[in-house]
Amino acid sequence: MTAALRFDPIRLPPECEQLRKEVRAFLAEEIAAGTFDPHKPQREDSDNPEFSKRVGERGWLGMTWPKKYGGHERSFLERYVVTEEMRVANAPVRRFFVADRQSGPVLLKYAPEHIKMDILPRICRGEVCFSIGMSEPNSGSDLFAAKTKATKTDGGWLINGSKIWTTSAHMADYMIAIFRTSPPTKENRRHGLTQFLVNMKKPGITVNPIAQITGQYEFNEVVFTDHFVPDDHMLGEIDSAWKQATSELAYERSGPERFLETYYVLTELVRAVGPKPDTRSAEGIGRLVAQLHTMRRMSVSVAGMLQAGKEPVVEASIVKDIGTIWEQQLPHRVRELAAFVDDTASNHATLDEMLGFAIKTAPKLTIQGGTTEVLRGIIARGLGLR
Amino acid sequence: MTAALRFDPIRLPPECEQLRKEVRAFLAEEIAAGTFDPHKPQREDSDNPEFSKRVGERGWLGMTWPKKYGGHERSFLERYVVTEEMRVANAPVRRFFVADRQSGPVLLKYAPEHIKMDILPRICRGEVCFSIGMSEPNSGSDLFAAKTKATKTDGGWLINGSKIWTTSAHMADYMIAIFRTSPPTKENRRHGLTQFLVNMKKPGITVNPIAQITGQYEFNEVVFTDHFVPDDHMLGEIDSAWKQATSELAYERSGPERFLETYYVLTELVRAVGPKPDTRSAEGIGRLVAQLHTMRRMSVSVAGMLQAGKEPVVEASIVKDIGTIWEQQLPHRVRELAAFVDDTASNHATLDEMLGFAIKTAPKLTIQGGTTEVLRGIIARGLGLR
Amino acid sequence: MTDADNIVAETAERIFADLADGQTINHDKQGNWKAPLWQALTDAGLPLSWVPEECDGSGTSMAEGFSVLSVAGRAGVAVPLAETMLAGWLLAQAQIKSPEGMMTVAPASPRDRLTLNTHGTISGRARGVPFAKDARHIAVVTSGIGGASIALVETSACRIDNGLSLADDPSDTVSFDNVKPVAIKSAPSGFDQNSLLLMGALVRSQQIAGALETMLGIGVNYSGERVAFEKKISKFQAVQHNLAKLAGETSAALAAASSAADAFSSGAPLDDALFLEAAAAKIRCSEAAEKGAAIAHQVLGAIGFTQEHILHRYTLRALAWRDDFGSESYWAVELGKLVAARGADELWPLVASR
Amino acid sequence: MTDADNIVAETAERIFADLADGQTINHDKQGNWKAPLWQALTDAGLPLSWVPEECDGSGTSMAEGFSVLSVAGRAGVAVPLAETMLAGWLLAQAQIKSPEGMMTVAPASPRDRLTLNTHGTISGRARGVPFAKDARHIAVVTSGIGGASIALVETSACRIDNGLSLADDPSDTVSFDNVKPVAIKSAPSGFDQNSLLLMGALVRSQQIAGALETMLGIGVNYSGERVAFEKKISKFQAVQHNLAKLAGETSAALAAASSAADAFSSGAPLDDALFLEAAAAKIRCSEAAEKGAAIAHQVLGAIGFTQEHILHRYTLRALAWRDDFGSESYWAVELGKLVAARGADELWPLVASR
Repeated sequence: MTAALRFDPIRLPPECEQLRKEVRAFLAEEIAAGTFDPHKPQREDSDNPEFSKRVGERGWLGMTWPKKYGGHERSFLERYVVTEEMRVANAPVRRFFVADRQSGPVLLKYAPEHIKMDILPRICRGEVCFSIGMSEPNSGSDLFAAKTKATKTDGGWLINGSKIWTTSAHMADYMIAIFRTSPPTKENRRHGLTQFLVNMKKPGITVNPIAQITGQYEFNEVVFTDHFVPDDHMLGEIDSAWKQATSELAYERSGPERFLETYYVLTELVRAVGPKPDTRSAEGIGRLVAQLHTMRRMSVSVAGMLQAGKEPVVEASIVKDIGTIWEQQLPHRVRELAAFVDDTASNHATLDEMLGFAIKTAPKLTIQGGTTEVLRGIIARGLGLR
Repeated sequence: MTAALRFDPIRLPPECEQLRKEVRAFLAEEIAAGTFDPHKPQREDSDNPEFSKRVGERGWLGMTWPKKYGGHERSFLERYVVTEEMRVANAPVRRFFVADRQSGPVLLKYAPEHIKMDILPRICRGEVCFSIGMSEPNSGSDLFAAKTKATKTDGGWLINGSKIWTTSAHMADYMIAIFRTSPPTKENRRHGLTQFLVNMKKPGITVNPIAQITGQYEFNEVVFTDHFVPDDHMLGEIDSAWKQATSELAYERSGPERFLETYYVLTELVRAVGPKPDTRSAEGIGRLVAQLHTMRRMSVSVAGMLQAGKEPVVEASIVKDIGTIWEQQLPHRVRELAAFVDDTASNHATLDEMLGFAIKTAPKLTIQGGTTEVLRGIIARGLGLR
Repeated sequence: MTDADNIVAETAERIFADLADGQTINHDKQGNWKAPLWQALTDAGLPLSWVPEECDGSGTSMAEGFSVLSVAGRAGVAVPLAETMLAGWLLAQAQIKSPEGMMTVAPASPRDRLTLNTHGTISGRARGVPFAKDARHIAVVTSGIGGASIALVETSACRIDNGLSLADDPSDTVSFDNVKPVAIKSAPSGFDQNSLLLMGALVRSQQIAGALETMLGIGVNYSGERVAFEKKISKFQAVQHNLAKLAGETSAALAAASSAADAFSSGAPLDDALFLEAAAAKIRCSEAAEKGAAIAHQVLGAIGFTQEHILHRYTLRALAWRDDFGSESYWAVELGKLVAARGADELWPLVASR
Repeated sequence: MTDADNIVAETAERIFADLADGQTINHDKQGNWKAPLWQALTDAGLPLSWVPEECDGSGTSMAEGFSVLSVAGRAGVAVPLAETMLAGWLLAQAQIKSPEGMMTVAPASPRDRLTLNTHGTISGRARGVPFAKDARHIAVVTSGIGGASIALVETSACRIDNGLSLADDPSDTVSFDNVKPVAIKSAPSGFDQNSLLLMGALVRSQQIAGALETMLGIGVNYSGERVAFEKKISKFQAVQHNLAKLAGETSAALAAASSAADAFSSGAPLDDALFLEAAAAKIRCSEAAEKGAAIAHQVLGAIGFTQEHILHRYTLRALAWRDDFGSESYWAVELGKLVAARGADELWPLVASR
């Protein structure tokens, strides 16, 4: 009768606590040195190559990867701790985050050995920035409608077309993208797309930044004009990108970044209400903290199951669905709870500024990396409904 | 660019205020006489034939109908006032409500003159109770899947099959029902159903009450076995029940009963928190009252537009969609707001009891008379999406 | 009064269509569209809609003025039309003549209070004053021992600390340090800062409802053009339900705002029932703004998150307007207190009073 | 610890499947199923799971006990298994032996308090005590000048005013008027009424999560069978989204409840982090109960609103359980106060402490 959803009560092992202390100490030093301001989440998109290298030096990039590629063979749960501490501190992770979370694992799985030996150690040293080329002007949620073409040529492929909404493309060294190598077939509309590694520094690529309503420039349009990709940069099987949606996706969906994006407003709310809140504020904060705690338990649970070799695809999608909706509504809930905050509260201006930014950020949270609609479709499929 | 939604700011005309006073005085007398207890909404389903007749005597049934049928040729807005005052007082309207709201108007439009002359005046006198036979065990939201058959016979039709969820069938004198007279066609799956007037006191009908989770018995299964319906009891055109969805439906969807079903818990909450509520209770009550006021303005607006001869079908569906979701959530919001109510509040026990009943009632509110899903489909069609 | 019967609203609509087309002004980063638009609005007498002719205004009816605001909300433009109208209305309460040019009002928040000093100057601080930076004059309500006064002040006499609303419109802190007003009169009996806030709340409700109408239009149009998974996204039930909910929020905002505007236009006294109308409008329109903007962005996806697309002109303004002249939380507490003080058995009579 | 590894949970599951099948007991209006079920549960030692062998119990681990509660929640049956387990656990805190038969605990609400009188009797009133009517004994925590005590009381020594929960389960007011306990001991240091409430909250969280699992199962199955508009309703995107949301709420409840149960089972001291686990579980599970029950009913439509269908056995119980041992509002206020008192910069360390 019951559907089989599992959220094992995973605890972070003791080694994580030592690591957490180290990360906190490191971030405190960086803040003290002026590398970034934890109270300015709006600057989180700024590029910071030196910070990136220092994170690499600490051994906090490619943490779970084999040592031969520069990795550290540590657990997913240890990586989890680093990710959440960076996120909560509003550290400038933009430069290395995608490479560490998504691109590296894809290369590990599909790239030829010499490319792995070349690029992975550089990711681990925090030297390279990746972007992901999925959406196109006429294919957003529906990735398999992509039209940007890879045409076979001598020793490689010529790319023509454009990608859009590619985060960090303006500062990226590489992109992992899907391009059309064959038309879809009648039986399988997802057929015909192939995954490639693109060197963004080679000719034939124009990056046009797109301004967001937050005033930031995270997104880009990337136009390819006869851009050449060598044969050995094809990742995985030809025409079969659709098969390569793997359990990494589960990890990508359920990380702490899926519910902590606007967390900073909650901290500031607690500061603003002070040590003796009225019933209204106390209840509001209590509920938000209970919801946050629950999501973190869900997210840690998925990380632990992944570490144990399971593939909690539905559970991961649920974490993202609930988490992104929560972080999207959080600024509005905090705005309400702060409505009667004494304006002599020391952080009043900070809270106002943060709220403004968080409210503007909110709409994208349930769109990026798979919309609510797509996630619910995946969950429904997992429940056996479709 | 903008979709054309209209909610004209209709005001109730002065004659309504006099009427309202009369209705309130009448209800106060009935309460004083012990006819019903306004604090016992759970008894609202009890049958009360004498009350029904007294309402008829006052001229508050068939208010908008022609005088020749016993009606009073008053406005929709006057009827609105009577309906809302009865609802708010938790008066036992069950016996006459369906006849007055839905069945009478259908008869007015489709019944032959001699039937109108026979039945309508009796509705106006509060003497007859109607039920509506739409849903069947395998057709709920999808009315046009109905299978209960009307087979032509000498001078009339023989009915075989069953209807379900028919409110008040156990006490009804008549039912207006749709039966299958022809199979659906390929072009039009809604074809083949015909509307009939059924005399519930004639042979061939078994009514089986269905217990609800509230402990009440509003619903029934009605089984027809060779039940005979005379030819002149056919309402409207044969096979064309689907065309007969008219603007009455708009009125049915947007009345005050679509958001006031659980209103009593709000009144008791206000009583329980007393004259000097804390910020939490004040904000909660203020929002709920603002939402209630807004829905009433929407609902009055639709009634006024109907009175003016317009057909605000989408607007009416919106009132029901928003209204039923609101009245469904209201008991839960009130339960929260009452969480810290001083248990010496005089009405503590009453509030608790009412909340229990309202919470149990809540699930049906977005199901009966067209589910949320059906309503949103209608709204989407009105927006041009389908 | 509906827009169709209303020649003033039609005029406004034509001016906005001609001079403030959403696409055009969204691309004009210099704001070159603002001056011609303001000139045309002024030529049509719209900024002083609510100023009687004897106070040098257009003497338009309250109702017509509200429908201009609804049009302005639909257009989502960054000029202080609503603020100047409100200022003119405020000055007219004390028969003070309105000057030419852009105006705004203060205080704009229930947290602030301006004081009339014994020697006739004004002191205090008003935060979140919309368009103070652009206004030549500020119409203010002061509190003092002798009751409330209404005054006209030159912006240049005040200190302005520039701020920005969520929609990047000016939302400034105005400091009054013994400022000598251009004109000052006692407010009429019963009129005080709260009266201004209530009227401001109502003005913002109209604008929010208008912005929601545009969001709905944008959402519906987009869903009929955008294709995903080989069909128009308007054919997905999830999108249909989202837009139906947006239509519901838009309807609630429209009904609440137009009912309150109608009640205020009727000249009824400011009793509990009229307070309910205005407070409920601000509360419900603000709630609709939050839900509606979220849905509109969800339907449009990434494109709606860009500066390039016009959607943000309406969503961010609707969200920003929630904060002006008392947030929905503020008015909800006030309304809740009023309801509680009247008592349980007086709630229904209040709701059913119209 | 997961159910699959857990022989105790398996035993419970088998007993419920054999003797408390939802359909069967839903049709048995006399409640004839209750006695055999209770006998079987007792024979398997489940009601005294949390009582060590030296106190005449089964000496099952905390973790196994929690998984029995999860199974009981999934079965949604009206026998005081959870209450007897909780009573046994409470008595064991003071090394009081558990008697045979059904038990319950008091107080069950943070509003009530029982006092230990100087001459060793107990006075006070406890409302909403689950199954008091059916219990032979009540395990109580008293407050007094000398600190908290734990006592065993015969139900017959108290006045019981019968009440019913939302699910029509007994929820009684128990009045203690100088009641002489069967046994009484001082509570261990640091243990008081709040400790009982917190454990009670955790027990209810487990049951709610279990009930949600069953609701989800019922909803998924029904949607795969019911046809409307010529297709299974599971093929409608609106139904899919509703069930996906129900799966989300179920997951949140499961994760919160099992995390808290695990934390309590580890024998960690009752510090802020453990308080967070239990309070968050009750808060989040109660929120999930409200949202989840509403969705399950929406998916099932009219049939789910009948006594005939089993759905209400799970939805109404999950909703009723919100009220026991402190509502979600109560725990939210307590948690909010704790978080505020620790201060903003101590929030993240609290959340990230495990």
